[in-house]
Amino acid sequence: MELMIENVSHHYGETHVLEDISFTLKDGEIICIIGPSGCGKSTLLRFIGGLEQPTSGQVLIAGEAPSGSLNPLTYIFQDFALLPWRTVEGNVSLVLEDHGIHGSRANAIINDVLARTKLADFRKALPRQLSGGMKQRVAIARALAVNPAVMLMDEPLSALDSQTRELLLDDLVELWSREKFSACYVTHNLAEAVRLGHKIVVLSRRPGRVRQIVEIDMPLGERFERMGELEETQRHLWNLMREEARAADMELADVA
Amino acid sequence: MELMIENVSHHYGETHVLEDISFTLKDGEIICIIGPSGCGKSTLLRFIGGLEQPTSGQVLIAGEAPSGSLNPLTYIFQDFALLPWRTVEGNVSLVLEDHGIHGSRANAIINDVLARTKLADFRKALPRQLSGGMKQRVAIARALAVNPAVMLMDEPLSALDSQTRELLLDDLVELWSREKFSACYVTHNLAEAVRLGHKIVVLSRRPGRVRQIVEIDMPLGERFERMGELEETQRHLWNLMREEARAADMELADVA
Amino acid sequence: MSLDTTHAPVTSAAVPRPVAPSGARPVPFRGGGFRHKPLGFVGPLVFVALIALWELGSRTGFISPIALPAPSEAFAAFMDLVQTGMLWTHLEASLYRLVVGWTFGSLLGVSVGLAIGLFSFVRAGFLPLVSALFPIPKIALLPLFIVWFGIGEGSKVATILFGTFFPTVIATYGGVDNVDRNLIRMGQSFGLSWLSIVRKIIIPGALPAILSGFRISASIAIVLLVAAEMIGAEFGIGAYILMAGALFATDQLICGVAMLSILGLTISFFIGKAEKYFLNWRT
Amino acid sequence: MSLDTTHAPVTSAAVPRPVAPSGARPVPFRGGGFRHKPLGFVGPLVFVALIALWELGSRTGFISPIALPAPSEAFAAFMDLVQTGMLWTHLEASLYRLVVGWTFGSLLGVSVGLAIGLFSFVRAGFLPLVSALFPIPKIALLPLFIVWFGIGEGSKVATILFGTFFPTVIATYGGVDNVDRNLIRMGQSFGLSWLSIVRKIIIPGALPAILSGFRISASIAIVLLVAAEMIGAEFGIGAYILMAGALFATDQLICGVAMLSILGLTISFFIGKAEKYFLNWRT
Amino acid sequence: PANAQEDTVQIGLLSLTSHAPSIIAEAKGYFEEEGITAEFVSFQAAQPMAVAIASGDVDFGVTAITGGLISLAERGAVKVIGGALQETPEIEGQKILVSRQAHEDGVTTPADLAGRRFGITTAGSSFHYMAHKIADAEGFDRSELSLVTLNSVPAVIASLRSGQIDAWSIVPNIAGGLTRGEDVVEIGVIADYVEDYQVTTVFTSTDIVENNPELAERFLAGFSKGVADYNAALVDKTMSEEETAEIVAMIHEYVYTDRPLEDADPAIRAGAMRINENARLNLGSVEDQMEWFKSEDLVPAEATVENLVDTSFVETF
Ligand SMILES: Nc1ncnc2c1ncn2[C@@H]1O[C@H](COP(=O)(O)OP(=O)(O)OP(=O)(O)O)[C@@H](O)[C@H]1O
Ligand SMILES: Nc1ncnc2c1ncn2[C@@H]1O[C@H](COP(=O)(O)OP(=O)(O)OP(=O)(O)O)[C@@H](O)[C@H]1O
Ligand SMILES: [Mg+2]
Ligand SMILES: [Mg+2]
Repeated sequence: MELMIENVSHHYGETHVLEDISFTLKDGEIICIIGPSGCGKSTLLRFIGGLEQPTSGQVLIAGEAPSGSLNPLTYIFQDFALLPWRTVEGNVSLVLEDHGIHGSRANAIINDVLARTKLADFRKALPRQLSGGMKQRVAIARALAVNPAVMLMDEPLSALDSQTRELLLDDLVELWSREKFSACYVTHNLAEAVRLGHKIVVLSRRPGRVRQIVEIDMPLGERFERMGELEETQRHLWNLMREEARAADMELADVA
Repeated sequence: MELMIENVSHHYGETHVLEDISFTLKDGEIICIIGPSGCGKSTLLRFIGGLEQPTSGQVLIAGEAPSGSLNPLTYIFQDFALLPWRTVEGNVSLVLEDHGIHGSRANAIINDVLARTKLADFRKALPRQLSGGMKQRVAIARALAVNPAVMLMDEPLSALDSQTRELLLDDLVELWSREKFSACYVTHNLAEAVRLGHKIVVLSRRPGRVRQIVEIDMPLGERFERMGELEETQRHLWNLMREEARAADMELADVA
Repeated sequence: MSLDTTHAPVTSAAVPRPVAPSGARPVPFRGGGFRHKPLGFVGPLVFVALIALWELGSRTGFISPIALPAPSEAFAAFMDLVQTGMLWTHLEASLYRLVVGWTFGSLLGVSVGLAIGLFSFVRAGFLPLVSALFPIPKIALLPLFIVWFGIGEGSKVATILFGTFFPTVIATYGGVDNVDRNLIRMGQSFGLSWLSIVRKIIIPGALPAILSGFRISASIAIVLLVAAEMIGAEFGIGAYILMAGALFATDQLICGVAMLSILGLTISFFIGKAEKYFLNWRT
Repeated sequence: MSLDTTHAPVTSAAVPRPVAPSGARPVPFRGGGFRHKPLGFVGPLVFVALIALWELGSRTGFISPIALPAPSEAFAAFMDLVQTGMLWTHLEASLYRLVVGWTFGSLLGVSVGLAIGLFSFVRAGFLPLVSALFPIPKIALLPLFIVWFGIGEGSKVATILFGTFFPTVIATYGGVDNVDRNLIRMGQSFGLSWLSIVRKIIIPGALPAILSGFRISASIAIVLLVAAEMIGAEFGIGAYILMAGALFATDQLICGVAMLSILGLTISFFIGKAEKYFLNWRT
Repeated sequence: PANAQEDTVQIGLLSLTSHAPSIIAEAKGYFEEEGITAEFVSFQAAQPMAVAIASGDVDFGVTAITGGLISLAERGAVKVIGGALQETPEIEGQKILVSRQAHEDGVTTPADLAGRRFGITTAGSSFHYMAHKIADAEGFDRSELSLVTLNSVPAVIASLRSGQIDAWSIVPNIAGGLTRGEDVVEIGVIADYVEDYQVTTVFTSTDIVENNPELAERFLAGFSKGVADYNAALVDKTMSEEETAEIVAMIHEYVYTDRPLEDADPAIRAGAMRINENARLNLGSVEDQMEWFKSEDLVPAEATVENLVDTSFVETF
C-alpha cells in the first residue's frame, strides 16, 4: 500500500499553513517530516490520516491494505491520547470493540501487542500509574492491535525525557525490523530523524513548503552503532533549518 | 563563591529520595546533574537554593557573593515560571522591585539583560504571545537581572522543541563565555550535559546516590564543533544510565 | 560515509512529483462531527418562535389565561411600568440593594477567602464553619433577619450580602489554592517578601477564580432579590413580583420575572467584559 | 581525544568528599510559608467554642432571646422532634421531594446538557434559552406553579426539579466542551463510531464536570426546599422552618436550619464519595 | 336533606378560628349528613388557597376578599357564594393596634396615624383596605399612611412588637394576645370606620357553580350548621360549657396545634367574632370593597361585583 500526497495546500482562515506539498510514502518505508514550529507538520499529518481535509490538493491511497488490517492508517499521538479511565488492557480493547472483537479473540490480540511492547506486567494498570514512556508504549500497543498498514506519528517521543526517548527509539527500530510497517514520523529532533527515516522531508517555515527531501540508505538496525557517520547528515539538516527555526521562534503570536 | 553539598540525604514521608550526596561547586564552574526520572534531581536543586531543607546533611556557601549580586542563588525553571499577567519587562522588573530598584535604574538593567538575551524587541509582549524558546529567554533575562553568583537550572530546555533547544544551548554557552557564572544544571539530556558541563554528576535511581562524577576538560566554546570527540563520553554516560533509566521508567506509581 | 548518501540539495520546485497510479483513491475522511458550527441566528429564531407560539396559544385559548398570560399582556404590563415611570423606581430600589449587598458580600468574601487561602489556622477554623453555613437557605432566616436588621434596607441588603458572601469565600480560597505553586516558588527563589508574593503573584493568580465566583454570586444575588424584598419593601422588582403574585396579576408577574432574567443576563455580560479586561493575559 | 578526559569510573563511596572551608555558612532558607499544615483539630474546636460562647451569651442575657435562642433551646427543640417522632415524618417528606425532584432534574439536565454539547443546532437554539431562564428565582413563580402543578407533591417536586435542572445543564455541556479534543480525534482516527465516541470517550470525560454539577445542584435543591414547602406542605423540614418562623419559635427555627445544614453536608459528603469511586482514575 | 350520593370535597383551611365552622361541620358529621366527605388542605396564606381553588385542587375555601380573589374571579375561575366573618355592632370586632413606642410618641387615636407606618401582609389584602378606610374617615390622605408590606402575619406581628412599624389592625383574638403584652396598645376599633364589614367570604370555583351548583348548596348547608354551632358556643355563648369545650377541642385539632389544649382553649375562645348565619352575605360591604380595590388600581378597572359574587346560593343584604 502506498500513500501519495499531491499538491496539498491549506489555509486556516487567513493563515496560510501549507503550500503545495507533494511526496510519496512507499510500502515499508519510514518518512520523517521535520520543520520549524508552526510550519504545519501536524496539520499535514492530519490530512494524511483523513482527519481533516486540505483546502486544495489531495492525499491518495494506492493498493490494498494488507488483509487483517483493521485500521490501515493509524496514529500515535504526542500526548499519548490514552483514556485515563481505562486500564492498559481497556485502552487497547477500545479500538477492537468497534470491530466486534471481544472475549478470547480480543484477549489474544491484547496479549500479543502487550508482549511486543514489554507491557505484559502492566495490563491492569491505569494510565496515571505509568511513566510517560510506559504510556507511549501503551499507545504503540494500541496502534499495533489494529494491524496498521501505515503508522502516523506526531512527535511521539517529544513529551518524554531524553533517556526514555532513547529507549523507545530502540524499541521502535526493533518493531520495525520485525515487521516492516510504513510510517510518517513528524519530529523536531534531527537525531531521531536520522535514526529512523529512510527519507527526511524538510519543510520551510510557515507556509510550509518542501525544502528538500533527504534520503538515507543506511539500514535502520545499524544506525545506533554508526551514529558518528550520520553526524554530517544531521549537521546538514541543522544548517538547512537553523535560520528558519530561529525566525519561527522569534515570531510573536498575534493573539490580541 | 563556592557551594558545598555535604552528605545530603532526604526522605519525603516514607519515600527515601536522596542518599548521602556530596560534591562541591567551584567558582565559574558548570556542574551538570544527570540521573533517571524521580531520582531526586529537582529535590537536590531545591536544597541547594535554600527552598527546602534536607532531612540530614547540609548545603554550605563559602566566600562572599560578588558585590552587586542581588540574589546570589538564582533559579531558572523548566516551566519558565513567568507571571502570565506581566509583560516581558514586568517579569524582569518583578525581581528588582523588592530590592527597591525602580525607574531609570531598573530600566537600565532591563535594557541590558533584554539585549543580552536578544529580547529587546519584545519588551511589551505578554508571555502568551511568545514561543517556548522566547519564554525561557525571558526567564534567563530575569535571572541575569539580579546578577547571580550561581545559576540553578532545572531542565531549563526540556520543555522546548529540539531545534529551539539547540539555539538556546548556543546562547547559554555564549553568555557563560562572556561572564563566567557558576551553575548547577539538571538535565536528562546527555548531549546537553556534555555540551555544558565541566563536571557531570551521575545519580543512581531512587534513592539517588552519586554513581560517578565525570570531568570534561574541553573548553565550552569548542564543543559544538568537536561533538564527534564527545560522542564517546556521551556513550559512557548512557551505558552508566541505561539500565537504571529503563528500571525507573518501568516503575508503577504507587498511587492507589 | 559509504551508506549514508545525502542527496545534493534540491529546491522545493525540483522535488520530483509523485504520479498517482490508476487505482489510487483519496483517503477516507473520518474527522467530522463534534465541532460546533456557529449558528447564531438559531437562538433568536427559537426565542421568537416560542413567543409567537405562546401568544398564539393564549389567543386561541389553548393556553388558559389562568395558567399563563399572553406575552403581549406581559409586554403591556411592562409598557405600563415605563409610562408610569415606576420602572425606574423599582429598578433603582432593587439595584441599590443588589449593589450594596453584593459589594459588601464580595469584599468580605474575598477577604475571608484570602485569609483562608493564606493562613493554615484560619483555614482550619473557618472552613468547616463556611461549609456548614453555606447550605442554609437565607429565606429561612428572614424572621431572624427582621429582628437583627429591621425591616428597612438593612435586612434586604443583609439577605443579599449573606447570599453572596459564602460563594465568594469558596471561589476565592479555591483560587488561591490553585495558584501555580511554581510561581510562588519562583517568587521565593528571588527572595520576594511575603507581601510581594501575595500581592504580585497570589492575588493576580487567583483573580480568574474570583471573577468566576463573582459571576455565581451575582446570579445568587438576583435570585435572593425576591426573598429580600419580602420584608417591607414598597418598591423593587422583587416587591413588584410579590405584589403581582398576591393580586394574581400574572401579566405583571411574568413581566417582573422577565426583568429579573434580563437583569441577570446584563450583569453576566458585564462580568464577561470585566473578565476580558482583567484577564486579557490568558490564552 | 586529547582534551576530553573521562576519569576512570569511581564508585560513589570513592567520590572525594569536599572539605568545607572555615568561613562556610549554610545557604539561607527561603522556602517557608504558603503551605497548609493540617490542623484538623482547630475546626471542631472553633465550633465548640462558638457554640459555648453563644450559649453563655444567651444565658447571661447578653444575646436577647428574641434575637437568637440559646443553642441548648434549639437542641431541646430537636429532642422534641425526636421524641414525638416528628423528625422522621419531616425528614421523610423532605427527602422524598429532594430525591424525586433532584433525580428528575438531574436526569433531564444531563440529557439536555449532552444534547447541547453534542449538536450545534440544539446548542444554538437552547443555550440562550437556558441562560435566560437560569437566573429566574423559582420562588417568584410559586403562584404559577400552583396552577401548573397543583398543591400536592407536584409543585414541590417541580420547584426542586426546575432549580436543579439548569445548573446540571450548564455543568454537563461545559463538561462535554472540555473533553480533551485529542481523545476525540484519537477515537476518530481509529474509526470508532459516533456512538462509541460519545459513550466511551465523551461521557466518561465529562463525568467529573457532571459530578461537580451534582454537588452544586444538590445544594440548590436544599436551598429550594424551604421555597418548595411554602405551598401547602404539612410536613417537611422546610415546612417546619416556615411554621417556626410564623410562630417566631426561634428555637425550632434554628433547629430546622441546623438540620438543613447537616443535610447539605451529608449530601456533599456522599457526592464526594461518589467522586472518589467514579473518578478514581484521576491523578 | 340527606343525599344518597357521596362527594369528596377538598376544603382549604388556614389555622385561624374563623375557619372553625368547616371544622365543626366535619367533626359533627354535618357534611356527612349532606353526603359530603370533607378533606382539609392546610394553607399558610389565603392567596395560594384562592389559586388552588382556581386550579381545581381545592373546592371550597373561606378568606377575605383580596385583589387576588377578584383577579381570579375576573378570569372566570372563582366565585364568592356566601359570607362568613362579619363585623357586627354587638360583638367585639377588629382592633386597631399601635406599638408601645408609637403610643408613647403620641399616637393615641386613629386620627394620629397620619404619617405613620401601617403594617399589611400584601397589597390588596384586608389590612390594606382597613388602613385606607381609616385614612378616609379620619380625613387624611391615603398616601400619608406609609404602608409596609411584610408578606406574612407573623412578620407583621414581629415588626409591630419590635416597634419597626407603628400600627396594624387585626381580629380580636390575635389583638387580645398582643395587647396583653407590654409592646402593643389598642387605640380603636375597625367598626368605627367600616360599617358592617364583611371580612371573609365563602368561595368556590366557577366550575362548581356552573356545573355542580347542587354540591355548593349542600356544602353551604353543612357549613351553616357549623356556623350555628360556632356562634352558639363561642359568640353568643348559649351552649353548655361541656358542649363548648367539645367544640373548642374540635377546633384545636387544626388551630393552635403547637400548644397543648389547656393553653389553646382561652386563645380559641377569646374574641370570637360572629360568622353570618346561613352564610348570609353583606353585598353592600362587598361593593364598597370592590370600589376601593378599583380606586387603588389593584384590580382591573372592568371588574364587577357580578363577576365576583354568585348571589343565588345565600341570602344577601
Ligand atoms: N484548527 C486550527 N485552526 C486555526 N489555525 C490552526 C489550527 N490548527 C493549527 N493552526 C495553525 O496552523 C499552523 C500550523 O500548525 P501545526 O500544528 O500544523 O504546526 P506544527 O508544524 O505541527 O507545529 P509544532 O512543531 O509546534 O507542532 C499554526 O500557525 C497553527 O496556529
Ligand atoms: N513535595 C514532595 N512530597 C512528597 N514527595 C515528593 C515531593 N517532591 C518530590 N517527591 C518525590 O520525590 C522523588 C524525587 O522527585 P524529584 O522531582 O526530585 O525527581 P527528579 O529527579 O527531578 O525527577 P524528574 O527527572 O522526573 O524531574 C519522586 O519520587 C517524587 O515523587
Ligand atoms: Mg505539531
Ligand atoms: Mg525534576
